[in-house]
Amino acid sequence: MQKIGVFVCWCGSNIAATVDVKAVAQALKNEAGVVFSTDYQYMCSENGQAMIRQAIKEHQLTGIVVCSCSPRMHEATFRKTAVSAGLNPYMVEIANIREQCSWIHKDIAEGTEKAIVLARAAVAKLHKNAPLTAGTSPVTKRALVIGGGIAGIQTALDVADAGFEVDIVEKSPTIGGRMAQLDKTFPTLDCSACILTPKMVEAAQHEKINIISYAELESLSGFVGNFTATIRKKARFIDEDKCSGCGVCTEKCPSRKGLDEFNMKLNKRGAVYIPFAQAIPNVAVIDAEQCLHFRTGKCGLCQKNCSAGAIDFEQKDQLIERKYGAIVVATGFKPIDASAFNEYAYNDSPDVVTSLEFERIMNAAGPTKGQLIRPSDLKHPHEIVVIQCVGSRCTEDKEKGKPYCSKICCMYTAKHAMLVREKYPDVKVHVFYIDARTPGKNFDEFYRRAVEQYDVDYIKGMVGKVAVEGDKLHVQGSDLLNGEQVHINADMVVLATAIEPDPTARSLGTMLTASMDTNDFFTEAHPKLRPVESPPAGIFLSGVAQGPKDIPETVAQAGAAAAKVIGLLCKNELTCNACVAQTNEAICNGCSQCEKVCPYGAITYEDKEIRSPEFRGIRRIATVNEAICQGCGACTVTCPSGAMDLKGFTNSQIMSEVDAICR
Amino acid sequence: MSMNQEWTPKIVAFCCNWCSYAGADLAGSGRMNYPANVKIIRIPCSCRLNPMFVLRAFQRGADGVILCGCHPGDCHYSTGNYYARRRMTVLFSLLDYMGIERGRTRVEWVSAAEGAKFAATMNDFVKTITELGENKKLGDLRCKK
Amino acid sequence: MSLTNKVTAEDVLRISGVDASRCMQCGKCSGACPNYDEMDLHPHQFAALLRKGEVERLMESNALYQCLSCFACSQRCPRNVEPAKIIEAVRLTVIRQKGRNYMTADRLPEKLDEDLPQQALVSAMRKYSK
Amino acid sequence: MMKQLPLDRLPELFRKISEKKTVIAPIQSAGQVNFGVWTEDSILRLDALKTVKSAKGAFFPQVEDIVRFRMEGKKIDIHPADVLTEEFVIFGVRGCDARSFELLDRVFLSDPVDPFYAARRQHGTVVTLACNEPEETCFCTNFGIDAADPAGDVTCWIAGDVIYFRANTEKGIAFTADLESAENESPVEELKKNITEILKKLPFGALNLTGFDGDHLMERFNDPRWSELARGCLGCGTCTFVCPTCQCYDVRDFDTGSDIQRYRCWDSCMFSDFTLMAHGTNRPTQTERFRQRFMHKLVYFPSNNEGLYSCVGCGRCLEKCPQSIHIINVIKALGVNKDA
Amino acid sequence: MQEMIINRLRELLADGEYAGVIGWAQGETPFDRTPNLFNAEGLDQLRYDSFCGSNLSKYLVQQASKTEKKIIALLKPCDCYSFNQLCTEHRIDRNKVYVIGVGCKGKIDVEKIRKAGIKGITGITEDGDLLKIETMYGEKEISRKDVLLEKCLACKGKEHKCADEVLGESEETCSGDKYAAVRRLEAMTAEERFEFWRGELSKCIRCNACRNVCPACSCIKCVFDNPNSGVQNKAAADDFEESLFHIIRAYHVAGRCTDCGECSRVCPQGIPLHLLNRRIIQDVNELYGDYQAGESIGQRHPLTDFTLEDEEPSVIDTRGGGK
Repeated sequence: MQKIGVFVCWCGSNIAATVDVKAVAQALKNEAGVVFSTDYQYMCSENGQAMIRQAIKEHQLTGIVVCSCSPRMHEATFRKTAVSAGLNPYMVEIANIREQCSWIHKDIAEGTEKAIVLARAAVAKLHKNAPLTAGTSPVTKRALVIGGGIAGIQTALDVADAGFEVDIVEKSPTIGGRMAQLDKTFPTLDCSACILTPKMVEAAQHEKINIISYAELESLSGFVGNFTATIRKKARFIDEDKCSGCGVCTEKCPSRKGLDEFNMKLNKRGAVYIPFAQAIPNVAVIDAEQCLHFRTGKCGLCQKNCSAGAIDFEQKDQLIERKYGAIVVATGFKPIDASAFNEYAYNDSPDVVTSLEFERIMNAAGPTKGQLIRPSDLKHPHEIVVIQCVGSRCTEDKEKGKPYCSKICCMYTAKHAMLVREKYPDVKVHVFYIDARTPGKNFDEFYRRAVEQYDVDYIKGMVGKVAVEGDKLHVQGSDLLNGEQVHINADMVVLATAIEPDPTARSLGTMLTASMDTNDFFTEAHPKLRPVESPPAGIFLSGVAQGPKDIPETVAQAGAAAAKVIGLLCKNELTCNACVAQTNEAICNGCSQCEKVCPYGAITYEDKEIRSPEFRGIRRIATVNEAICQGCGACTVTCPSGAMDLKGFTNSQIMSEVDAICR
Repeated sequence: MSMNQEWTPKIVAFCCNWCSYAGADLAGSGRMNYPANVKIIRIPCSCRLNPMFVLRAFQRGADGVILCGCHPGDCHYSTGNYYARRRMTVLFSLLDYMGIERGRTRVEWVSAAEGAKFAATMNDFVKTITELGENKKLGDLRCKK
Repeated sequence: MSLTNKVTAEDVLRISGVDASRCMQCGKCSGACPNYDEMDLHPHQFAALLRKGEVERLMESNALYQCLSCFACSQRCPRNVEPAKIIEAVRLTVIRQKGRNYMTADRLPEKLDEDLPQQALVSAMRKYSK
Repeated sequence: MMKQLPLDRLPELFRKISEKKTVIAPIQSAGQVNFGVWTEDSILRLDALKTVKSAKGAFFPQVEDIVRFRMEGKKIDIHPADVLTEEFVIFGVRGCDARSFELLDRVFLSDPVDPFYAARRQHGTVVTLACNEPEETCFCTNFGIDAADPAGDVTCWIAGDVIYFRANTEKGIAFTADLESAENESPVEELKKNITEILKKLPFGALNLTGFDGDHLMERFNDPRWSELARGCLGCGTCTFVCPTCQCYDVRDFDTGSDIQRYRCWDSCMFSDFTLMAHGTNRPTQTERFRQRFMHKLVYFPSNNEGLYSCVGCGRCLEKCPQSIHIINVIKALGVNKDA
Repeated sequence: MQEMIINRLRELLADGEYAGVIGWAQGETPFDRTPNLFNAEGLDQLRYDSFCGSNLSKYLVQQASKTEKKIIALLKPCDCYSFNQLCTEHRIDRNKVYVIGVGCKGKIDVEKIRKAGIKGITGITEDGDLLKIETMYGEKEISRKDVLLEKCLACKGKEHKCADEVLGESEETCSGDKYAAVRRLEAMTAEERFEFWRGELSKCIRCNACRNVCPACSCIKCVFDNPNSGVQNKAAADDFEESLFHIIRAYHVAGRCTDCGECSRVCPQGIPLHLLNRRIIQDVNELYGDYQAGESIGQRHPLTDFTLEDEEPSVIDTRGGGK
């Protein structure tokens, strides 16, 4: 039996004006278990708290009910008070007689009666309370960043600079990501490589950063502070420690059939290759599908020519298991497959290219060495049409498109138009657009510059059809402002294709139990207030994996994610939520229903020995990981036997409240 | 309560801690009136509402039970209210099938910013229940003495 | 719908089964239209005017009879608005009104042409009259 | 000296009795026939041989309030529940159920007397009805019950369109006082003879109960076949709740919010929480619970009650057991052959 | 058929690989069929005929966990759903059971024969669709299809969804719309529905047969037996408790109930309990897409799932049916 003290706060006149606080205190004296009941002007004041502390000691109270403002306001305060008087903080219940009583009712009799009922409900609940202790779990002071693009690099650098170890897992042979493929960046037109490569080098040289390239996350277990990741480092058939990146092998390789991924497959590369000059790690990789050694068992030219002896045809995939405290998802994006848009003749003509392909064509390090020439006949084009919103802003039932705005296309299109006009004033550039969306610092100015200074022909409307006519591309579109259909015989057509999350995102999301939206972007824990966190604790989001964004936004978010990671890793241990789910092992059926509704993957099953009147023997039992459980209670309702209960909000506590209220 | 007093409905409102309980607080801060016979029980999430609690309330003499939670998509625990939505739909439908008046149970999504909606919802719910009259079908006679 | 009542946008939406509110006026339909120059109103305008409720203007449009029903506009529409269906629905509402047959039998002789398959005239009669 | 009444005037009789007393009779509701309070709207089903629940509920209801505790401030007031004071008639009881009252009397009326049961017995008049068409599940004949001439305060026979009454006790005489005398008792004699003939044909009418007695208690108890017999048992309470002689009950408290109501309700030895104690249960498996039920009916009860079995052969368990496991299985499996 | 099954079982049991067979034993009356575990010697007591209506899947929860060896189970097509559902819930280890799907052409409900006014039944023989019934009062006849179990009228088809082997032919015995009764109730006014269910549920004697036979009610300890649950009870002391038991029971099996119909079959008071479960099944199918519990092992049932576009609970206010 509890010995309960009731403390009724006046809150000045906030409560006392519409609730007869003395009557409430008096009425509660008659409740079973209540051994002390009083009222005071400001319970939250130092004096009020002292009164509570004294009563706890004097009457040896086992729990207290404070009738005051909302628990959202002062529950923490009164819990601290209770702790300082030797009580467990969870032996405190608040009856909200201000926000949910005195402030909304005018009649004193009515307010008083309701306050008494609310206080009784709190007493009834308190009778069923039990002292709770929040568990703790240690924190592994290392972060895992998945994805080595600008988002991943930036997060890694920020975390590493704070003194924590970071592993970057990058699925391709080099870090750098999409930004490495870009020529210039809007709206400043500074060279992408010039600003990215120093960061790549910094990451590579940072003593706290370990880059695991050509690797993917294989599996993940554990929870915040205590993740165990298994990383599959794919065989690159090159000993990374020995390879000096001299490139001799790439020159000697007789195979020339591989498509150069870095150049958007616009040109061919050898079976052994280094993706690009500034690749990090600057180590070659062998494409086993193309390699003659693997295909025929012969060749081996690279091996013969490698002075470092780095070629290792016997290399196998390697599984690395490491522990991490935090995980950052920075898996980025890819442009959507434009081949679905045959009305734009993407499949029919090599001169219809996507913007990222165009980016490589314009890039000095690209397949054309920066020469603007048509892929089909290598001739200089004179008229270029850019089509915006290809695959963006489509209805969701359109298989080929995405319902969202890809956000970056308006700006990179303006950039492309401007770069072309700057370098080749003879080339006419038409841009078909639906809306020019340029909300960003110096963005609209940039776009206007393209129109005003560079005389880019912006046509409000969309292209309905591109037809190959001889060596020309006949572009038919609408000009909505002039109310006419326009026909342009272009030399090249550039499709500003939508971007989508990297295809690996979905399986990764499943592995991390991180929620995703229907477009496979990772969902943030709260869209406004926790934009760089995923709902499961310890998983953070960086870059386009969370939603379309440009480079400065990506870097900003990467930094924010890093700040959250640092905040986590600088703790030695984590205090868990005390109000967590708990299995009554004697009656758990092990039916697995609770596991299915847990949003955090906090429930697992173990075979345990059970000795209860109903059952003796080994049985499958649900186990809650208190470090992961956030205490939502979804599992408790799914459990038909009531074996799963939620500490602090148990079935019996809530039913006692119901009973008291309905009494 | 004495027997000759005029009947007023008893309403139990289960509110999730993060949105609706805060919404109710906001209604309070904004001094928005709603009847005193609405009593709120704080639960961590709408998905914590066990159908047993709803029935318990009716047994003990409640005339209406309302569940308020975060709007779909805004759940503090990401998915709780989606489960609550299905569970309550099935429960309410079953109660309806058993002949219990449809209006006695309700689910409303009230965000922490929607104090006015909270008050309006409660006013409307009390009105509905008042029109429906006393809960005679699901009560336990032993609790009415 | 009675024969004389004013045709409303709702009627057209109902007949066509199209949700014109989804249209974002990108103009891709009109960009795709092979008979654009012959039409006084263009596919995207059908969606736009319908949203404004200006059905009368659509009903008076000669585009109803210039539309080839090739469905290029519908096929290309990124938002599944299907302008072709709107055009067809407006055409139907016109035909259903008294005396608004676009083609009557007495105009047939002037259309006769050696190169024109008679089948086309029969189809046109079916399509442009009750 | 018999009394008689045309069958179609029975409602009239009931109407008249119910002015002063409650009439309980086999009544059909929602497709099933059970004993219930007769009202003008009731569908009387005297043709139904077996009500689902037995007639014992009239004296030993499934749920019965015993006492109420009320908190006044921090004091407790105790209010024992009232015992029955009104008279009632239970009509249409069959011979088997009528015998069950005698068995229940041995439990509830022996010291300490159960006041609630005693009051009901005191105020209740039992009107029995002969079974014109016994069924294959009946085996009352094994227990010395004559379905053709059942016991009770009054015995009735329905022969053709007439119902005949014979008062057996003071209560019975009072009940039949206002009825007209029977002109001719031969239809009843005819009917009894007829019934007796039918009873001879009962498939389980002549069971061998040798060996079910206190002398063979340990042999019966330790018989290895119990687990085999109980294997299909679901552990539900159907057999116990339809049984006219099962008399176990549990006492429970209900917190109404304003007071505590202590009531008793039927319990079933088939339930896993039957006689559950602080340390757990002494019959952990269904086999033990199953054995308890039949040992009680066929061995413990007769050994304490002059050989009287706690079974009246009504056959309800035969009809209602979801998995067709019943007392006949037990009697045949463990009975005479073992000792023979 | 019975011969064929027994012969096959003799083969299977010969080498001691299996701990035994869960099947139906001959009881005391000609139509009593009691679930039991058989070894090779006991096989002559095994029966498989038109009276084997009971669903044996739940017995496997206990029996299959008792021995190290595999156990053989005889399952009718409808029983397979329950078996799969129990496997999904890890209550049965699929690897420990060898399932013989036994053919089924509908099972007979003796209670229905009695309800048809036939008394003193001492024997039943089948002659095509005709049942010849010997009674203490002479011979009677009744059409077989008129006395099929309620569950057979909602037959889910003749396919065994989990059998390792199948013996014998099956026939689908479904008679039209299985939701017809649910719809009839829906069409009533709320008041009529309330009266209907009060009438039915007031008969409940709380024998727990429905719960104990239910393959979905496989809890180690039911909330209604658990003193800490707040709803423990042994009898309904008030109308409310009668309703509560059945609402909660229906709710607890929601999404998991395979509509096997055992609850109604075993109810001594003939309460159509399947109509509660079937209503939930109908709701779930209409609102969340077609779902059949126990169709396969490992399914995620609709109440442990959701979509972003699910209907609001207020959908029940706006859809059809009597108010």
